Amino acid sequence: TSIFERKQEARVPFARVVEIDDDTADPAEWGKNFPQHYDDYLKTADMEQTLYGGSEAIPNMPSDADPRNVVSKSKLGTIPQLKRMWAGYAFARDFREERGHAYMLTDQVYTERQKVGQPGTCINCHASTYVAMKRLGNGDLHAGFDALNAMPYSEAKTHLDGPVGCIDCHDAGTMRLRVTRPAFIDAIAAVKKLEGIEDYDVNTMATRAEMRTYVCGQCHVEYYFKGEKKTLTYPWNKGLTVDAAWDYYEEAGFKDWTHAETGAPMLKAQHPEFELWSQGIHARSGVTCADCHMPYKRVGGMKVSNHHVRSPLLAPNNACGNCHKYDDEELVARAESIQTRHRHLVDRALDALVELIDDIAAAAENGVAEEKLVAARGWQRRASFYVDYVEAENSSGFHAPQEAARILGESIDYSRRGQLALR
Amino acid sequence: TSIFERKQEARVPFARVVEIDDDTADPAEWGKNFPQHYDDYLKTADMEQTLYGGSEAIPNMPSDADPRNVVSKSKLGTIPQLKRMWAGYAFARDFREERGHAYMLTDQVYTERQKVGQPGTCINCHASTYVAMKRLGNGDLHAGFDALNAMPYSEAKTHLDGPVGCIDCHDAGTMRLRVTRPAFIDAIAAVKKLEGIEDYDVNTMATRAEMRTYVCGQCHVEYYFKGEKKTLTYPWNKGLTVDAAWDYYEEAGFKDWTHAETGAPMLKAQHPEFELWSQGIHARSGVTCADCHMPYKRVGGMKVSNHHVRSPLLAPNNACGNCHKYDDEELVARAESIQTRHRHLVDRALDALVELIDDIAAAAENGVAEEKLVAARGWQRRASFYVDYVEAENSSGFHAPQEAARILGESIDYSRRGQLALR
Amino acid sequence: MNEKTARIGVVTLLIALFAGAAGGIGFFTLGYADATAYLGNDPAACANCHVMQGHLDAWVKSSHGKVATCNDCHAPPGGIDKYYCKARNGFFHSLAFTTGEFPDNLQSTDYNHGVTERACRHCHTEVAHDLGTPVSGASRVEDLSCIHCHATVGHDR
Ligand code: HEC
Ligand code: HEC
Ligand code: HEC
Ligand code: HEC
Ligand code: HEC
Ligand code: HEC
Ligand code: HEC
Ligand code: HEC
Ligand code: HEC
Ligand code: HEC
Ligand code: HEC
Ligand code: HEC
Ligand code: HEC
Ligand code: HEC
Ligand SMILES: [Ca+2]
Ligand SMILES: [Ca+2]
Repeated sequence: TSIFERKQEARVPFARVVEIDDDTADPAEWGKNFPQHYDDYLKTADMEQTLYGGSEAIPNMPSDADPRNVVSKSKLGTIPQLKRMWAGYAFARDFREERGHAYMLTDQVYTERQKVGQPGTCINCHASTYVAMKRLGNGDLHAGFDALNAMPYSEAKTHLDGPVGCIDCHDAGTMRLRVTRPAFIDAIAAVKKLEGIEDYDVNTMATRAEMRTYVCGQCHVEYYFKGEKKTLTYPWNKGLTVDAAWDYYEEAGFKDWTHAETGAPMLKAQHPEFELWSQGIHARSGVTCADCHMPYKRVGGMKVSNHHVRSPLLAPNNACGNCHKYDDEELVARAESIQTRHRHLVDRALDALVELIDDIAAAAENGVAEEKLVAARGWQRRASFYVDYVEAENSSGFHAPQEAARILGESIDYSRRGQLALR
Repeated sequence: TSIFERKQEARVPFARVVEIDDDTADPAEWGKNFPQHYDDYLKTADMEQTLYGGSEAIPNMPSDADPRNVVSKSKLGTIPQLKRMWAGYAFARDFREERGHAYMLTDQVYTERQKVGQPGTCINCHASTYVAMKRLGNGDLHAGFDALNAMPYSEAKTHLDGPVGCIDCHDAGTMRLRVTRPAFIDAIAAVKKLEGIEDYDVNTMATRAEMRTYVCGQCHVEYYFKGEKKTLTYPWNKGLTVDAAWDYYEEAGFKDWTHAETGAPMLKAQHPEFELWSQGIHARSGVTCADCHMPYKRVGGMKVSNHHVRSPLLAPNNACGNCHKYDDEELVARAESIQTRHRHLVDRALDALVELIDDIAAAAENGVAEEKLVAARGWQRRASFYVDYVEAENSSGFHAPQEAARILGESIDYSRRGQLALR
Repeated sequence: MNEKTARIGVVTLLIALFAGAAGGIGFFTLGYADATAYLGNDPAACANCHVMQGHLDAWVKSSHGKVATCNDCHAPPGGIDKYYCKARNGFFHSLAFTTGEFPDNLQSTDYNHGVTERACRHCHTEVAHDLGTPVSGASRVEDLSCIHCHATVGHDR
């Protein structure tokens, strides 16, 4: 194709055929202006697995309770220790490999975990909530956020109708990236405060490069529901490390549930991709989520950010190739060698945790002194949070290999010391 | 120097002023042909420390027993757990931070560890042994090697008079790199065999790039003295990982000493720089020891490999700057952040090991059943070998951060399980 | 330290030199160091300074070896900017070369980083246009660094 043609193509995608504004939630509308991006965005419904990631399509017999005909593999089956780790918590009922954005709302609606009656807070990261929050808050985003959190999930979902959409990451007028999640806006300000930056407003003060990570950090983070109002909160005011999160929860005296076998006051960790990434060499080198998960791809003479958000190992050349001049096979092999070493250590940490659980249960049976049991439960709470933190993190250690291994080493130590506390 | 001169230098690399051949051991002779390289080589006598490496000059009152007026810092003081880990072994008497090549022979001669009466084998890696071995073997290197190993150290040292010299790494005729250590020649062949390469002869089959690592691998490796003939041997015939070394020693039923406090049959690990490096991303990327420890430097118009072998963090721009375009401060910070995370985990592993030692000693006192003691000692042997392996490795985890952390995580698990075995 | 401000000073002085005033170290250096090479566009001229040989060798093999010369990426396309840049680099690099005061592994200065970033956009307008998010009356217009992802296009490092 000649340079001339290319220049033509280049201009086409940005021709505005319809007007979109700050209240246009439907991605299909945006898609009329950006057909290429919309097509790729829809592809997040594809299911393709990698050695440790991606997702595998498992047929599901549709029922009234769960009309999905395809789900992803259950991790409770592939990692047996998880049921024991979460005994007494909804996660022990149903926990699956995560899949593309297209499924975020349905997977949340139909997970067995809903049986326990969840708050509206859940939906913050599973739907296109921006316009709905504005409506509920009569124009005030934070007010709408509070309203959504206060509702029961069953009610909240009636206000929403689709997965994360263009408007959740983009400004309709300029197409610039912007953050729309109040929980992130507040939490990142707390982090910047630690760096000495007061009154940080992410949407006006972040660089474009930072935004390429922050839009993802809106959801791919560890979180909890704070207080009566069930406010979605990210435990970052002491920092982004696992230790900072632990200190935060200890200070808050928070617990997610009580362990069914041991009575320990437990914490559940969820997908801290943003936090673990922040501890790695890629973050230090300014490499963003979008660099790897939404790499540019060529469409004729035009370059577009691939909105088929997925595992970079399914397109290593685009995701890694510019910075690392190796062929696909080698790029994937490098990631997998890190992940395989990681998985083995996770397995070791989970085994140690399960042995601690067995010991505490047995000790309670045999009437071991209460203070010993209390001490052991304390170790269980910490060991469990640490191993869960990297197990729930979805890169299998890739985002920060040494840090993830360090966390697992500590988890192993805590589990074993719990067992020793019962002597 | 004016630019005119510089342009000249560029064209005059080296002029042979004296003839050197395969029997010229004295580096000073070689130095006449390569004054620049010789000058740098002599600089290995300098002592400069980095956050975790390099070496610090400590004044020493010269005595007949030890005439050195400067030594490097004792690690027994800075890492208190070491004395307990090595109880009953010579290392518990004297173990110092290593320093430049210039000191290799004197430091070996005057270490307290000599008090126990060492074999000639020791000297393989602490002197320029090539010509001496040929002489002792009447031209047969392996025969000379056996002869040297069979002597007591006191006798062996009379055959040698200086630290590693040019001839130990270079072919006098071509200046090409070559390996002169029989122990490495045999061991690397065993490694290649695992990769399916039969009868591997390192000096004719290795690439130039590989040689830039192999010349160092002659000495910077884990080793033991095999059988009656005290043959210097590297435990590689199952692979280069810590697990492969462990399996090797288990199969050989080898032990370095019996632990004074617990009676456990122990293994000592020593400087496995080559092995740990082989597990890291730099090795996978073909980055050699010489790239970082002997980086090219500009001398006038000429580029020479800096023979002042030392910590790369003392010359980051030369050592790293060719591949990583950051300023010195950032380069050092990257290495130190890896090392600091590593040191914390080493500390945790050593504490666990010391607690195991305490428990076994106490249990023996209180007449705990023998089979329990045997089991606990088995765990001590393994936990100790694993943590010692990365502690004795001198890059503080840098050569392979994730692998080093993995090894420490396992060591912690073994120590704690040893304690539990005594219940 | 304020090495930068110091440089600005020298640069103005240098412009004067170029403007005609001859003699002194300035002249000597420029003469023997072939800093005048900066005036031409012949890549070999850059490599005239052996410290740059590696870049030349890598450039020949690079995806741009046949489509862009050193100056296409390391000097503005034209006008006074171009001559300011060449004067500036020519002077500092010659000076550094003569005194030997420079790191073995060169690192581009912020100034030259900017020059190169603009060079990419000059030839790849259509791509750059896709990459600059289509802004309409945005308060802050910002571009991504081409070099962040394409550091090796000119010469693998
Ligand atoms: C340097 C490249 C890189 C960067 C930067 C990066 N990731 Fe990843 N990410 C990966 C790789 C590689 C995997 C492993 C994929 C696999 O196992 O198939 C992964 C896995 C994931 C997964 C699980 C994907 C799956 O297929 O199951 C999620 C979710 C994720 N990353 C989110 C993020 C977020 C959010 C950020 C930014 C905070 C981020 N990543 C930054 C490379 C990267
Ligand atoms: C509004 C919340 C939200 C935002 C914003 C978000 N994600 Fe996700 N992401 C999710 C949820 C929820 C899932 C899991 C969906 C499921 O399993 O049904 C997911 C899944 C993923 C996966 C896994 C895909 C797979 O095949 O396993 C990747 C990779 C990922 N996200 C990356 C990103 C990146 C990169 C960004 C930013 C560019 C981002 N996400 C922004 C909520 C979000
Ligand atoms: C802070 C953002 C956030 C909140 C709040 C949140 N999720 Fe998610 N959820 C995610 C992300 C990101 C993923 C994909 C990564 C993963 O699965 O670990 C995900 C994945 C899932 C999945 C698919 C994988 C699995 O676990 O089976 C389900 C189901 C789910 N969430 C249910 C819920 C429920 C129920 C709640 C409320 C109790 C909730 N989510 C609250 C961000 C969130
Ligand atoms: C989870 C976040 C997310 C969602 C949802 C999202 N985008 Fe994007 N989009 C990005 C990121 C990240 C970039 C890169 C922006 C940058 O580099 O400044 C981007 C860039 C773009 C660009 C600029 C050109 C390019 O390719 O880089 C367009 C146009 C665009 N998106 C359209 C859309 C449309 C249309 C939708 C909905 C169908 C959508 N986006 C949904 C994150 C998202
Ligand atoms: C925009 C640039 C960029 C992208 C994209 C990128 N990397 Fe990197 N990567 C780096 C940098 C910078 C480093 C740090 C070392 C260095 O300076 O080269 C690094 C380090 C690494 C390392 C060694 C560090 C470690 O954690 O062990 C691996 C392995 C790696 N990258 C693999 C990948 C893979 C796989 C992908 C794609 C999924 C990827 N990278 C994408 C720039 C990038
Ligand atoms: C990618 C660069 C790199 C490579 C390749 C490398 N090293 Fe290192 N090495 C380092 C760094 C950085 C340190 C830490 C130095 C410090 O702490 O001051 C180090 C430390 C050491 C030390 C301790 C130095 C001291 O100052 O105490 C030794 C010995 C060593 N390396 C030997 C080797 C050997 C042998 C090889 C090859 C098998 C090798 N290194 C490969 C970077 C490297
Ligand atoms: C003949 C054996 C031998 C060979 C070959 C050898 N070394 Fe060493 N190296 C030693 C010994 C012994 C010491 C410790 C000397 C002392 O502490 O007195 C040492 C010390 C070092 C140190 C530590 C310096 C410091 O300041 O702490 C570095 C770095 C090092 N060697 C790197 C290398 C590299 C790189 C190579 C290959 C180019 C190499 N060595 C080849 C035996 C050897
Ligand atoms: C396979 C090669 C090899 C053999 C055999 C060897 N060394 Fe070393 N030695 C080294 C290297 C490499 C270093 C530097 C790295 C370090 O100190 O960990 C070193 C360092 C030392 C040091 C200085 C640091 C310290 O430990 O205080 C002493 C003393 C020493 N060796 C004594 C001995 C003695 C005694 C023997 C025999 C029992 C011996 N060496 C056998 C390779 C060897
Ligand atoms: C511990 C190993 C070792 C010792 C001892 C050693 N060299 Fe080298 N030397 C090297 C390595 C590695 C190279 C790089 C060779 C290559 O790249 O092929 C090298 C390269 C050279 C070169 C080639 C030009 C250059 O600078 O790359 C010369 C000349 C040289 N050495 C001279 C000497 C002299 C003279 C001595 C003794 C004073 C000496 N070497 C001692 C390891 C050593
Ligand atoms: C000859 C090239 C080369 C040299 C010299 C080199 N590196 Fe690297 N480094 C690499 C490559 C290649 C990677 C793997 C990631 C990639 O492909 O960029 C890497 C990865 C890294 C990483 C990330 C991986 C990890 O282990 O966390 C760090 C940090 C790093 N290098 C620091 C250094 C430092 C410090 C030095 C100097 C002491 C150095 N490097 C010398 C090429 C080099
Ligand atoms: C007179 C010898 C000489 C010539 C001719 C020369 N350079 Fe350089 N160049 C140097 C020196 C010396 C440095 C290091 C300067 C420093 O680091 O302070 C350098 C540094 C650079 C840098 C990085 C430092 C910076 O200022 O950003 C770039 C880019 C560069 N040169 C490009 C070129 C190009 C393009 C040409 C040809 C048009 C060229 N050079 C011709 C000697 C020269
Ligand atoms: C003098 C004009 C010119 C300059 C300056 C220039 N390029 Fe190019 N570039 C080209 C041409 C012509 C091609 C050939 C590809 C085509 O368009 O058909 C090309 C190809 C490329 C390619 C595709 C081939 C590859 O290497 O992957 C990339 C990427 C690229 N350029 C990036 C850059 C970047 C980044 C810069 C600035 C650092 C830059 N270019 C500066 C003219 C230029
Ligand atoms: C976040 C990473 C990233 C940044 C920033 C980036 N690129 Fe690229 N670029 C890519 C990737 C990935 C490709 C490969 C796309 C493909 O081959 O499908 C690419 C391809 C290209 C191509 C070849 C396209 C073609 O049609 O052949 C050119 C030219 C190019 N980039 C120029 C630039 C310029 C100029 C800039 C700065 C304005 C830039 N890039 C910024 C990642 C990036
Ligand atoms: C297609 C674009 C392109 C061409 C052509 C090109 N360079 Fe570069 N050059 C770059 C980029 C990009 C950098 C990195 C700049 C930065 O990091 O700010 C660079 C950096 C440099 C540097 C600084 C040191 C370094 O390696 O980062 C020198 C010196 C240099 N170039 C010299 C040359 C010479 C000499 C030529 C011609 C033989 C040349 N360049 C041709 C794009 C180019
Ligand atoms: Ca997945
Ligand atoms: Ca040292």
